[in-house]
Amino acid sequence: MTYFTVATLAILVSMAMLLVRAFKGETVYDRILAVNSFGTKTVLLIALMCFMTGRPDFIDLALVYALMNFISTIAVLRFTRYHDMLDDDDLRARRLSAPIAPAIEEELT
Amino acid sequence: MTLDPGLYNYWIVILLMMTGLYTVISRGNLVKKVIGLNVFQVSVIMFYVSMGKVEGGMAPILVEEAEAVYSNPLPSVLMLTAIVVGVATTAVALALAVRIHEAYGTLEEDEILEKEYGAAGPGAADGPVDDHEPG
Amino acid sequence: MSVWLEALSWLSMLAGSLVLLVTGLGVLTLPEYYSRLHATSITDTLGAALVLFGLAVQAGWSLATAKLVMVMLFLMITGPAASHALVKTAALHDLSLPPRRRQEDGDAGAD
Amino acid sequence: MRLAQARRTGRWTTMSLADFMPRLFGQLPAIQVVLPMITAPLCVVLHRSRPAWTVTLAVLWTSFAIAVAQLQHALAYGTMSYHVGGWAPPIGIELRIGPLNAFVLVIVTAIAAVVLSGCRAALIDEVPESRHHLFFAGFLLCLTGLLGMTSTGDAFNVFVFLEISSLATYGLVALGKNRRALTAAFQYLVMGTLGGTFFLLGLGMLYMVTGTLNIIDLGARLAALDSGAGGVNRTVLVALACIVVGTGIKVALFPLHIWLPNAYTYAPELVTAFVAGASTKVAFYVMATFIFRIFGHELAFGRLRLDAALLPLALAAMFIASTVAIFERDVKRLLAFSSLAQIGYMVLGLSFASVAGLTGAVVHIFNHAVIKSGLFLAVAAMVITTGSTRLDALAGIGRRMPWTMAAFVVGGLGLIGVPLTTGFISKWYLVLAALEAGTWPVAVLVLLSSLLAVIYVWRVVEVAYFQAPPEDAGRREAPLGLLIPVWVLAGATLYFGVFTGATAAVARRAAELLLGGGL
Amino acid sequence: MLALIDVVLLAFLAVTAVAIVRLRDLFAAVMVTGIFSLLSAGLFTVMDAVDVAFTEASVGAGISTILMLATLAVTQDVEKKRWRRRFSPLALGVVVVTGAALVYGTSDMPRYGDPDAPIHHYLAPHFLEHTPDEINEHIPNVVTAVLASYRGYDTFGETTVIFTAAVMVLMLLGGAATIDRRRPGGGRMGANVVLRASAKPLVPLILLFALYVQFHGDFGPGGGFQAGVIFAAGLVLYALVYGPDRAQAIFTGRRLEALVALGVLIYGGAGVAGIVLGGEFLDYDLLAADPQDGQHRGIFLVELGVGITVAAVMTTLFLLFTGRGQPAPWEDRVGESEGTP
Repeated sequence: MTYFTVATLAILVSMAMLLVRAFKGETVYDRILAVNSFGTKTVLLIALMCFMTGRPDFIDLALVYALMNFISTIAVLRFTRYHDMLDDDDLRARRLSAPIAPAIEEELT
Repeated sequence: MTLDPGLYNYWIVILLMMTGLYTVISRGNLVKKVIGLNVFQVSVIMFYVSMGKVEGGMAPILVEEAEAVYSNPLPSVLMLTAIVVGVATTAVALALAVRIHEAYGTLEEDEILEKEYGAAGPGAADGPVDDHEPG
Repeated sequence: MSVWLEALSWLSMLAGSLVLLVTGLGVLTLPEYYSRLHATSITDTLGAALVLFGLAVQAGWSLATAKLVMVMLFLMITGPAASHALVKTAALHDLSLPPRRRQEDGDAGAD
Repeated sequence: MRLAQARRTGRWTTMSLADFMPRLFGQLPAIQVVLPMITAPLCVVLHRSRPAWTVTLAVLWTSFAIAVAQLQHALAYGTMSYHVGGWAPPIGIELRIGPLNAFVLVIVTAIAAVVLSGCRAALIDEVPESRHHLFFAGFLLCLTGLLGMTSTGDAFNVFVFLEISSLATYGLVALGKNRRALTAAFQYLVMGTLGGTFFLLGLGMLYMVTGTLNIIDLGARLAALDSGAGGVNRTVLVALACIVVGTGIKVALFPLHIWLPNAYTYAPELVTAFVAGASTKVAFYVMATFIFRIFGHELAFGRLRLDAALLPLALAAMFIASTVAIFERDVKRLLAFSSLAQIGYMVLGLSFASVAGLTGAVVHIFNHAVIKSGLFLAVAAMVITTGSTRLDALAGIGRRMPWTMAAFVVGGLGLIGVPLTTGFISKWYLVLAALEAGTWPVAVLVLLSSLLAVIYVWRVVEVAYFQAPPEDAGRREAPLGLLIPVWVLAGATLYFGVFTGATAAVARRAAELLLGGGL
Repeated sequence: MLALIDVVLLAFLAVTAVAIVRLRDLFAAVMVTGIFSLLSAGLFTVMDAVDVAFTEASVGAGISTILMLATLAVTQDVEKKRWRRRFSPLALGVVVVTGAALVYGTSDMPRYGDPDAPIHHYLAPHFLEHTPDEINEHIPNVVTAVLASYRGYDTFGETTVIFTAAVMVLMLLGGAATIDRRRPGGGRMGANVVLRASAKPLVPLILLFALYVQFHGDFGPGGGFQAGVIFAAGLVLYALVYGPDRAQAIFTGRRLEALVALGVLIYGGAGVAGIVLGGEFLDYDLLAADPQDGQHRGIFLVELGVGITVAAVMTTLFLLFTGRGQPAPWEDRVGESEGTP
C-alpha cells in the first residue's frame, strides 16, 4: 500500500513546515494559521492511519479532530486581544476610524 | 519498512516530562505554570499508552478474526481517567488564576510577591501578616 | 476493486499529497501573512478533499465512506469559514502588510 | 471468576431482616465511600444552606458509625475484602478493610464529623451563604477522596481518589478571606498535581514490570520478580523514588513541604482543622502502605536503604519546622509549622521499620489528628471573637475566652507530649524504637525537639494569659456549637492519653501486619 | 510505517515542548499547546489507544485550550507585560537530576511494542478473552467494558473528579459584579455572516454526532466522556458565535448545576441498584434477568451518567470563564443578595 506511505510522508513533511511557521510566528495570526492548518493535517493523518491499520471505522476520530480544530480556531479568534473583530458592524465602524495597528512582533527567545 | 523504536519512546516521554517540570518550576507566570503541568501530565499519559502498545497489534476493539492481536486495553482505560483528572486540575487552576488576577491585577509570581510583601520579598516571619480583610 | 478505481484512488491521493506539500511550502516560504493564508486556505481544503476522496474510493461503499464524506463536508464548511475569520480578524489589526515587509519589498506584495 | 454466579439463582427470593443485616454489614466498605460521594451532588441539588448542612451532618455521623463498625469487625474477624462490581481482585477493584485502614477511617470520619458539627457558627462568617451548599459538597468530596484512598486495595484507585480529595482541598483552601488564600491554593495545586503525577508515573513503572494494579498482587509479583532477577530491578528502584516523592509532597515531607504553611494559614479555619487533621494523615497512610505492602520491608529498607533517606529528612523536619514555629507571629502559621514537625515524627517512626517505630507512627497519626484539629478549631473560635489570628491580637484571650483557651492549652500540652495527653505515648514509642534500633542519639533528639514545642506553645500561652486584653474587649466566649466540638477533641486528647490501651493495641496490631507484609 | 510515524511525531512533540517553554507570548504558548495535544492524540492513535486519542483530541485540543484562551482573555485586558527572562539553574538542576534518574529507570524496561512485556500476559488477556462472555458479546470495545464494568469504580471516581472540578470552579467563579460587553468573551460576537452561516448547520450536527458517540461507545471508540465533551463543544460553538447570553438562556445556571449533579447520581444509582438487588456495588449482572443484558444495561446507564455530567460540567466551565464579570445566573435565584465577601 505504497500510496498511503506517499501521502503520509507528504503530510509529515508539511506538518514539519507548519511547525516551523507556528514557532517563528512573526504575527500572532501566522501562528493561528499554522495551528489551524496543522489541525487539518492531523485529521488527514488520522484518516490515513485508520486505513493503514485496517480499521477504517475509526474515522470518527478524524471527525472529532476536525470539529475540535474548527472550534478552537474560532475560540482563538474570539479570545485574542482583538476579540470583537468577528462582528461585521464593528468591522465597518473600525475601518473608518482605526489607525493601522503596528504589527505585533512575537519573539522566540 | 522496519524501524524499531526500542526505548526511544520512553526517552522522549521523559524529555517531555522534564520540559513540563522545568516550565512549572522556572516560569513565574501562572498560566505558563498550568501549561507546564499539562505538558507534564500528557507525557505521563503517553508513557502509559506507550507501554500498552503491542507490535503488530490493533486497537482493543474486537473483530471477527480469530488470529487478531490486540494492544493492551488496560493502560487506555487508566489514561482516560488520567486525562479527566488533568482537565479537572486545569480548570481549577485556571479558575484560581482568574481570581488571583482579580485580586492582584497580575499573573506574574514575582509581581504578586512584590505587591504582597513589598520589595523586601517574602520573608516568612517578617512579612506584614495582615489579618482577615476581604481580599 | 477494478483497476480504474484503483488508479483513481492513486491519482487522487498523489495529487492530494502534492497539494499538501504545497501548503507546507507556502506557509513556510511566502513573505507575509496574507500570501501565506492564501497558500493554505485553498490548498488545505483541496488537498484534504483529494486525500479523503482517495481513501473513500479505497473503502468502497461502506459506513467508513459515509464518515469520510462527513469529514470532507465538515472540512469544506469549516476550512473556508476559518480562513475567512482569519483574514477578517487580521484585516482589522495588521490592516495591510507588516511594516517590516513593506520597507523591504516596497509595494511588491501589496496588490 | 464471577462471584455473582452463585447469587444469581436465588436472586428474587424473599429476604428477611435476619438475612438483610449481615448482608448490609458486608456492604459497609462500599457504603462508607459511596455515601458521601452521592451526598455531594445531592447537596448541590438542595442548593440551600440549612438543608444541605443537615444532610451533610447526618451523613458524616453515619460515616463515623460505619467506620467504627468496620474497625470492630476488622479487629474481631481480620481483614475484609470487598469486590466492587463482583469482580474478583486482580481483575476488578477490591476494597480492603483491615485494622490499620479501619483505624484511619475512624480518625478521618471522626475529625470530619466533629469539625463540621461546629461548622455553621464559623462558616457563616467565612463563606457567603449562597455558596454554602457548594462548600458542603466540597467538604464531602474531600472526605470521599480520603475515605476512598484509605479503603481501596487497588493502586490506581488510590490515585483517582487522591485527586478527588486534592481538587476539593484546593478549592476549599482558596475560600479563605485573605487574598493570599488564592495564591496559597494555587501553590498547593501546582505542588499537589506534581505529586500526584509523580505518583502516577511510579505506579506506571510498577505496572509495567508486574502487569497488575492490585496492591497485594503487586507486592507478591514484585517479590517474585525480584528474587528471580538477582540484583535490584532499576525500574522498581525509580518507581519507589517516584512514589515516595509523590506521596511525600502530599504528606509534606520535609523538603517538599513548601505548600503547607501557606495553605494552612490562609485557608478558612474549618478547612484547616479538617485538612490538618485528616489529609496529611491519609497521605502518610498511603505512603506507608505502598512502601510496606508493595515494595516490602526487605526490599525498601534492606536493599534500597530507604531509611537512610527518610531518617535525616524526618529529623530535619522536626528541628527546622519547630524552630521556625517559634518565630512565627501568626498562630495558624505557628501551628502549621508545628504540623510539619509532627509529620517529621511520623516519618521517623516509619523509617525505623520496626514494630515499635511503626506503632509510634500509627499512634501519632491518631494523636496528631485529634490534637491539631482541636487546636485549629479553637483558633476558629478565637477568630470569631478577635477577628484575627495574629498572636498580638490574642492578648488576654485566656481571660476573654477561658473555655476555648483551656482547650487550646490541652492541645498544646499534647503537642509537647506531656504525660497523660495523647502526645506522650507516641513519643514514648518513638524513643523506644530509637533505643531498640541502637540509635540513642535519635532518642535524645526526639526529646530535644519536644523542648522546642514547649517554647512555641508557651509563646501562645504567654500572650493569652499574661498579657492584658485590649481595653474595650469584654468576655466573649465562642458559640456553644463550636465550643462543644473543640472540647470533644480536647477531651479526646486527654482521654486517650490516660487510657492508652485501645489506640496502642490497634496501632501495634496494624504495625505488625504492615511489617509482616500482610493485611 | 507506523513506527516511522511514531518516531517522527515524537520528535515533533519534543520540539513543540521546547517551544512551549521558550515562547514568551502566552497566546502563542496556548496555541502551541493545542498543537501539542493534537500531536499526542495522533500518537495515541498510532499506539492503538483510540479511545484515549478521542478523549485527548476533544479535551486537550478542545476544551483545555478554550479554557486557557478564555482565562487569558479575562486576565489580559491590557497588552501583555513582557515577562522577565528567567533562567533558573536550580530548576535546571532539579530537572536534569530527575530526568537522569528516570532514564536510568528505563534501562530495565521492556522495549516499546514488546509482545513479551509482563503487562500483556497478566490481566489484559483476561479482559480481551472474556469480555464477550463475562460482559456482553455485543460490546466489542474492550476499553468500554473494562472502563464501565471491570473497573467501573475507577470511572465513578473519574466522574466525581470532574464533578469536583465543577463544584470548585463554581465556588471560585460563580458570582461577581457587572457585565463588560466589550471585553473578550463578554458580549455578542455573532454578527459575522459567514461564521453564523457555517455554524448554524454545524451545531445541530455536532450535537447529533455527540449522541452517536454516546451510544456507539460499545462498538467503536467513544463513550460517555467523549460524547459529553463533544456535546459541550457544540454548545460552546453556539455560545462563541451567538454570544454566551443566548446559550445561557437555554442552560441557566441552576439547570446546569442540577444536570452536573444528575449524572453523578445516575452513576451512583446504577451502582447502588447492584447492592439493593443483592449483589455488590456496581454489579450490573443483577440489573436484568440475564447477566449479559444486565451488563449492557448497566454500562448504558453508567455511560449516560458520565455523558450528562461531563457535558454539563464542560458547558458550565465555559460559561463561568467567559461569563466572569457578568451577573452570574447562579446567584440571582437564591433569594438572598450577597455582596462580594
